[in-house]
Formats: sequence, C-alpha cells, structure tokens
Amino acid sequence: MAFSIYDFTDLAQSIHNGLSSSLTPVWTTVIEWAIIGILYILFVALFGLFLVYAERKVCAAIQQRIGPNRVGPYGFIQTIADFIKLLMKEIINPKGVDHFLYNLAPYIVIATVFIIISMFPFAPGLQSFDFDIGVFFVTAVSSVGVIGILLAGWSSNNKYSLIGGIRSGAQIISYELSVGLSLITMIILSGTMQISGIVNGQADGWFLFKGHIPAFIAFVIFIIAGTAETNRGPFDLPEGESELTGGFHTEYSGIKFAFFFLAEYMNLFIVAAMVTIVFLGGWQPLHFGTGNGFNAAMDLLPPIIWFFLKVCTIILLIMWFKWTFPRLRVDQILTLEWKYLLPINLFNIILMSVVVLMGWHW
Amino acid sequence: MKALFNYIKEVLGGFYTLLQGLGVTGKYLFTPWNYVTQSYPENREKLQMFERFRGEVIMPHNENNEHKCTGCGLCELACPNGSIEIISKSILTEDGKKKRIIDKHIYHLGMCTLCNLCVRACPSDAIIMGQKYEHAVYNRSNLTKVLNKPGSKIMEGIKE
Amino acid sequence: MTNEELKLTIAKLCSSAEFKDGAQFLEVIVPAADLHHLCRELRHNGETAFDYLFCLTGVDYPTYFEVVYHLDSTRHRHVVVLKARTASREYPVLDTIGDIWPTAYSHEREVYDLLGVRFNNHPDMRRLFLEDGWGFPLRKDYVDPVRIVER
Amino acid sequence: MAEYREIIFNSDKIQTDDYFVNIGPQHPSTHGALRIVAKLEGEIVQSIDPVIGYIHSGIEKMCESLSYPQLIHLTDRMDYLSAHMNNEAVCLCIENALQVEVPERVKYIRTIMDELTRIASHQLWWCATGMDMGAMTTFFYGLRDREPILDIFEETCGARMTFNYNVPGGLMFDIHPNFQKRVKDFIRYFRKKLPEYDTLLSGNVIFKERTKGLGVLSKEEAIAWGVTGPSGRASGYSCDVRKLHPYSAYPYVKFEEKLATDGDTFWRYQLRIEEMWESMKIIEQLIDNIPEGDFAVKMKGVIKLPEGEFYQRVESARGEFGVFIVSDGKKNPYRLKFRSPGFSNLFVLNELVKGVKIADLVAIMATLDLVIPDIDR
Repeated sequence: MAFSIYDFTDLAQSIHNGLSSSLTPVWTTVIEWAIIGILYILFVALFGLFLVYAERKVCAAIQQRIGPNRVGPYGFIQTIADFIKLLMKEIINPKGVDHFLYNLAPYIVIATVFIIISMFPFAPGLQSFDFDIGVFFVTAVSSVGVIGILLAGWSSNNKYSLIGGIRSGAQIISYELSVGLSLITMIILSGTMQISGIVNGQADGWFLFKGHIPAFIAFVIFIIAGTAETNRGPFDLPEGESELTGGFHTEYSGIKFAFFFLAEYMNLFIVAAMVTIVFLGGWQPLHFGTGNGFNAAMDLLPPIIWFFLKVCTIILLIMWFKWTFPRLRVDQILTLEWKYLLPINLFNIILMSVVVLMGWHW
Repeated sequence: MKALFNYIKEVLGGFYTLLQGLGVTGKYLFTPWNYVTQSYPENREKLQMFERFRGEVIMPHNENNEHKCTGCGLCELACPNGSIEIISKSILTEDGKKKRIIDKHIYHLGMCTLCNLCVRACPSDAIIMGQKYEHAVYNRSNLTKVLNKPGSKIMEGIKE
Repeated sequence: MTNEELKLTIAKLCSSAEFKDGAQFLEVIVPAADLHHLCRELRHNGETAFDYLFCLTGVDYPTYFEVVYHLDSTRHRHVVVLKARTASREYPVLDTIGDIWPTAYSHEREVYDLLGVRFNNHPDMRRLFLEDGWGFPLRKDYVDPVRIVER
Repeated sequence: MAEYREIIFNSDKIQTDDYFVNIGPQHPSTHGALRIVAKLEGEIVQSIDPVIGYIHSGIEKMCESLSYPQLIHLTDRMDYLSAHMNNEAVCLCIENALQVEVPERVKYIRTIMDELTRIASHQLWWCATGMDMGAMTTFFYGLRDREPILDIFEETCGARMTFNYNVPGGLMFDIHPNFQKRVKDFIRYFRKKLPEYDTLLSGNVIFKERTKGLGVLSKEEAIAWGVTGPSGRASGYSCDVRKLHPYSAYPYVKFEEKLATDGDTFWRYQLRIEEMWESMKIIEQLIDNIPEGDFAVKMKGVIKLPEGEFYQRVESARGEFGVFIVSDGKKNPYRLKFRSPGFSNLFVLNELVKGVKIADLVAIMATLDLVIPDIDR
C-alpha cells in the first residue's frame, strides 16, 4: 500500500483494490461511499469549527482585542464548547410557523454545501467527483442554497425573517451572474470546465498570472461577488443585524441554527476554494514556467498544504473585508451588481477573448 | 467618452477609499499582540483604583476599634435616597451626664447612588468612599451594612 | 426687540395680557382664549418672528394649571415666556399650538401625560410615557402608595 | 393547502393591508428601550410612530421632593453621555438665581470637563453609528479612545459616568494633580487617532453612498421642530448655546460654530467629527491657563432659591439642554422641568424617514444621536 503525502492517487487506488478483492462490487461501492461520506462530514464539522474560531480571532485582532481565551489554550476549544451548547439547546418551534418548510430549510442549506465540496480536489487524487462540466455544476448547485434561505425566511412567520429571506433571494440571484461571468472569463483561458483540467492547466503558472489584466479583474470581481454569495461582510443584508435583528434565522435555535451557522462558514470555504482552484492553481505549488530550480523548491511543500494555505489566505481576506466595511443597502447591492460589476465583467470577457485569441497569455 | 472616463474614475476612486479602510484595520490585524483588553479576574491583584474612586461608603476604624462618627445625622439628611439610617442610643458618661452616641450606622448599598453628598456633609470625616468594586452578593439583604464595627467607640477629641 | 418693545407689541395684539418682568425673560400671562391667536401673530409677524419654541411645560398650581411656553427668535434673538392658565383643575383644557410650532405636539403630549392638561385640536392626544388610566403623576395631589415612599 | 389555492387562483380575494414592523424595545439599533412602530411597504418606510416611556424614571417628580444639591445627581442619570453638562446646567441655574459668582477656576474646569464629555459622547456616538451601518470594528475603536477620557474623569471626579462633580457654587473636589498632564496626553493621542475615524468610516465609499442626501432636514423644519445640536447645525441652523448665550469659560475661548447647509445624514455625521476637533481646540486653549483659586464658593447650609422662575440653557452633546425651575422659596423646587434635546430630536424622525428603506431608518436614527434616558427622563 503505497502512501505519499504528495499524491493520493495510489492510496485511493489501493483502498479500492483492497476492498474489491474481498467484496462484491456493490458492497465495495457502498463502503466506499460510507467512507467518503464520513470523511466529508468530519471535514465540514472540523473545518467549520476552525473557521468560526479563526473568524473570532481575526476580528479580535482587528479590534485590538484578545478574542476567545478562556476554554483551552488560546481559547482553542471555545468553538467546540459552543457547538456542544448549541447541540444541547432546546429546539423551539415557534407558534405559527410552517412546520415542514421550517424544519426542511436548514437541511437544504447544509446539503448544498456537501454537494459542492465533493467537487473540490484537495490534492492530487483527493477528489470524489470530476465531471467535465465541473465549474458549471458548482455554480448551479450553489444557487440551490438560496432556496433554503428563502424557505427559512418565509416559513418562520416573522416579518424580519421574511424581509431577510427576500433580500437574500434578490442578492444571490443577482450575484450568481457575476460569479458565472467571471468564471466564464477564466474558462476561456483554461479551455475546459473540468475542475481537474483547470488545476492541471496551471502546472506552469497560476491563471491569475497567466491571464494578465483580465484575469486580475475577474479575480477581484469573483471575490466581491463570492463574498456577496456567502451573505457575509459588507453584504450581510439577509442577516442585517442592526436592522433585522437576525434576518432569516431569527426564529431558529439550537442545532438548526448551528446548521445555518456552519453552512455560512462552509460557503466561505467554498468561495475561497473556488478562487484557489480557478485563479490560484488549486493544489499546484507556485510555479513559473517549467523545470527550473524555483519550481523544484516550491514542490517540496505537499500540494494539500498549498491548497489550504491559499484557501486560508483568501478566507482571511474576506474576513478582513467583513470587519472593515459598513453594510450596503439593498438597492445599492443591486446597483453595484447591475451597474458596475456586470458591465465590467462583460467587457472583461471580450478582453480575455482577445488576449486568448492573440496568444498574449503564457 | 467623458462619461466613460468618469465611470472609471469613480470605480477606481471607490476602490481606493476601500483600500485605505483596509489599511487602517490591517495595521491592527497584523499586530495582534497590541491589544487593549484587560483580562479581568487575572489582573485583580494588580488592579489599582484611583484614589477618589467611589465604590461604597465605609467608616474607617483605627487599631483600637475607634471611629470618628458622632452620630449627628448630617449624612442621613444629605442623602438623596435614604440609603443611610442612623440609630443612636443614650448613655451615661463618667461624670453622670446623659449623652447620645451612635448605636448603628446603617448603610443600604443597594439604594446608594454613590453621589458623595454624605461624605461631603460629614463634619468629622467619619465616613469616606471605599475602593471596593465587587459588590455582587447572593442575597439582597447582604447589601445592608452596619458601618460601625461591633463594640467600637468614638475616637478621643472628636467634638459633636 | 427689547423687552419694552415686546411688551408694547404684545399689548397691541392682545389687550388682556398681563406682564411680569421675570428674573431673566419677559413673562406674559395670556388668557387661554387668546393664546392661539397671539402665538400665531408672534410667529408670523416679521418684527417678533418667534420661530423657535424651545421649552413647553406645565406647572400645577393649587387652583389652576399653567402651561409655560418659552419662545425664541432665531432672527432677532429675543426671548419671551408665555403663560396660559386653564380655567379649572377639574377639566383643564387649552388650545394646541402644534400647528404653529410642530415640536409642540410632542411636548403637549408630555404635558397631557404628566399633568392631565388636554389640548384642543391636537391630532394625536394619546398618553406618551404612561399607560391609559395611570393618573397624572406631576400633579401635586397624585398619590401612589407603592412607588412613592415618603420620608 | 386548499385555502392557499383559493387565494392564489381567485386573485380578487387578495387583500392588501398595512405592514407594521415593531423595531424595539429590544432591538440592536435603538440603543435602549425605544420602540418604533414602522409602517412599511415592502422595505420602504411609510411612517413611524415612536413609542417611549419604557424607562421613564420620573426624575422631574423626584426632584420636587429633593433639595437643590441633592437633585443634581439625578441629572447624571438622564443623558448619561453628557452628564457634566446636565449637572452644570442645574448648578448654573441655581447660581444665577442666587446671584452667586463662581471663581474663575471653577469656570475653566467646568468648561474643560464639558468639552471632554462632549468628545466622549461623540466617540460613543461614532461607535454606535458605525455599528448601525454594519461596521462592527468602529465600535471597538471608539470605545478604545473613550477609555482615556473616562480614566481622567475617574481620577478627578471619582466616577466614570455618573460624576455628580458640580455642586451649587463650584465643584465637589479640586482637580487631581495629574489632570492637566493626562488631558494633554489624551489630546496628543486623539489628534493621531481621529484621522483614522475618517479613513475608516467617513471616507469610505460605501458609507458616503449610504448617507449622502438621505433624511434631509431643511433649516426651517429644524427650527420648527426644535432640532438643536449637531443635528440642527447640519441644516444650517446656528443654534450653539455656547456662542449665543455663553456661560462658564466659553466667552474666553475662540472656537468655530461649524455649520453645514445640506442637512442630510452625512453632514449630521461630519459635523460631530468636526465638533470633536473644535472641542480639542477649546481644551488646548484652557488647559494651561487654569487660574489658581478656590474650587468652590461657600454656600449656605440649606440652599433656598428666591420665589420665581429660572431658566438656564446649556449646550449638551446632543443639543440645547434647558433647566426650568419654578421656585416657591422653599428648599426644594416647586416644579422642575428638563428640556432635553433628545426629546425634540426624536419626534422629527417621522418627517425624515418617509420613503426611505429600513436600513436608512436605522442610519438616520443613528445620526440623530438619541439617548433614551434623555428622552424618557
């Protein structure tokens, strides 16, 4: 059983071979699904908790505070303690809610997260699905999450929730466009929609550097639109703490609230991971050209560490936005999308097409 | 063309202000050791209140268990919300005269607004403001205190 | 305008006004019936131009209520204090001046809430701080054995 | 399900009704127990009705049974952010009624304290405004810079918020020996930090877009509704009591009364930032020149005001604060009325919010700088 931290293909293959040698194909598949499912659940829970902790520490640093420091060393177990508290809380079903939809909404939101994460290659060989329309699939599924938020807002039978839910709908549907268009810009450069293909195409340099100015513009727009998609930072209108007290999740408590909470942070991860895959080379180390000493030095760090390093940097950036900027108003969010991001994006696609056609990229 | 130029200027100018904002917070983000928070229960020993800090009304006693309060009742009169009650008793002095002295100086911390008027009114500086700041108790009746210690006497040389 | 000139002007507008030189401001006691008319004149007359009502309050006297209006002019910077007395303590009623200075609406609601003086033509004569049927706490004969402790 | 279908397919049965949202009494952006009943159409506010009285403490009634020195400590608890000005207003009113001239030293110290209070109040307002707009970080920066001022207060007055530092005829204590050094240190520190406020919030394109041209109050409206303080001055209404009816040491100092003409939310915001600069100028002019002398004049044991009515106006952090005392010659006032700036400023809100979004309602409310105990008293 060959194992290498640099390439997980052999490991996955050997597990598969080991299972299929002693079991029928049906059972092999079932057990593989179970292993993958457990791994993803563990990953979402642990990374979500880590992100909550990181967010608290980042905002504390920005605000010249210490942040969580009571439970465990440097408050590291704080989020776990909070999670246990949320699990043990009584689940309250307010009077007058639409029970079926009210209970369904958090599961829709969290399920979307799992579907999208299954598309991501964390390292060579660590990817469960690899369609040839991978990027398209990710954008399509990510807009399913908004249904959960809309349902939560509507079924809570609360005016604040309703306003929050509707705001969220308007916002995500608009920004879906910018996310899609900036991805299209990069697909023009990469020539494929398959996620593994996009990552492999960046072996000799990340697309952010390969695509020159249009790639950089697409990068900025993708980060803005992605922040808006996650309902975070200056775009957190659906929650709108100072106006709507809690927005769409005002009426949720206990584990159902935890689902929304976890989903928000995992959406943050999804956006950061998409940025990493499409612009920053996925798990590819920082390469310039092919076969020089610099590339060899960069190859020493395992790809999985490269991937999470890049993801965490992007997450830090998005958290930094959230704790700096004031919130936009609902009409300004739409203005920003339709009057600024969309025209710039369309222009950018043309620019990128010209760059690719003329062969100015490398 | 001018409109296009203005549009680009607007977008870039907006971006610049955002970057400036990020610069302000970034300065603190990347120096996380410069925090201003005080870890409260840990620094309890070091925590020094200012000398004029008004925590509660106390009556200082010297080593012979003597205080300066004559029981004149001026603090009771000065208090705006009735948090001081003075109960006096009369005793016979050595030369056979009757004299009223203080029996109990009752102070309701729960009603006190720490306005310092009683300390100001006291002619013999018998009561002062203490520096204690942790007043939480489990029972409200514990907030009612008797300021003169049991068995205490008035100091020599304090005139009525 | 000096206080003397103001006196003359006001005497012209309202013959039954009584004057009193207060410690700071000119105080005018206006009959309740003339109050609205006089206020409107003082507000819109170019020489007086009292456009800023900076304080409106009520005082409870043994036989009547007095509502005190402090008026200031942002143009001429002179101040006058108008006082209107209600006819009785049982049914205290005055005219509203909220149509002249809109800020008076909320202050009149406060006076109604705390003293029970009603204002005619006020569009929204509800209690402001307290519940309906509470009583009028700033009246001298208000008793509340629970919340007011006499020393 | 059947009723839904009936409603959806028989559209003449759909009825529209007014949509009311209760903002408060427990709501993050009302800064206290204020309730606003907003009538909405979608996200657009049609009209609002402020409901107050949740923390009414009957201070005016209590004052009627307290003697004059005693009632001053109650004014701390009204507008707790400009407690010094409130204290001073009552003291000035009593001193004027008794024709007592306080020493120069008292005037200087009172003025410095007033301006420090004003800066502290505006800092807290800045925190809260940023937070209402969704920028949480401003809250911590503002409180961080407010801390040195509160330390100065604690060292000299003995308390951080409810000082009760002014007494009729002077001050309760003399200033602490460290006072001048600490104030100068603070001014030096804050001159560096205040530009940060501008880059972080006022210069921010999102903030400008959200506040410019929003909730415009014209000068005539401001006067008619009695809106004073920075909110009134943003409309071009010159209403600074420090200039118009100078008291304490204000006649001796040079400062500008900042005025704007737009009267929108942005200028109400900007004027408060500029007022902090002006306040620092005033303190710098006074802090080195505090004259020697007594910190209080000797007053009678029982203070009785002559019969009559007395009114004193001061400029608190929120606007014109007035004390109206009706005295019948006894040791406690016959009637005492506080003209609080927040009360007048609150009721103009209905004029400002017609046709704006909920988020704007919060922004407008923030820049009117409402302190609820000041309104409820």
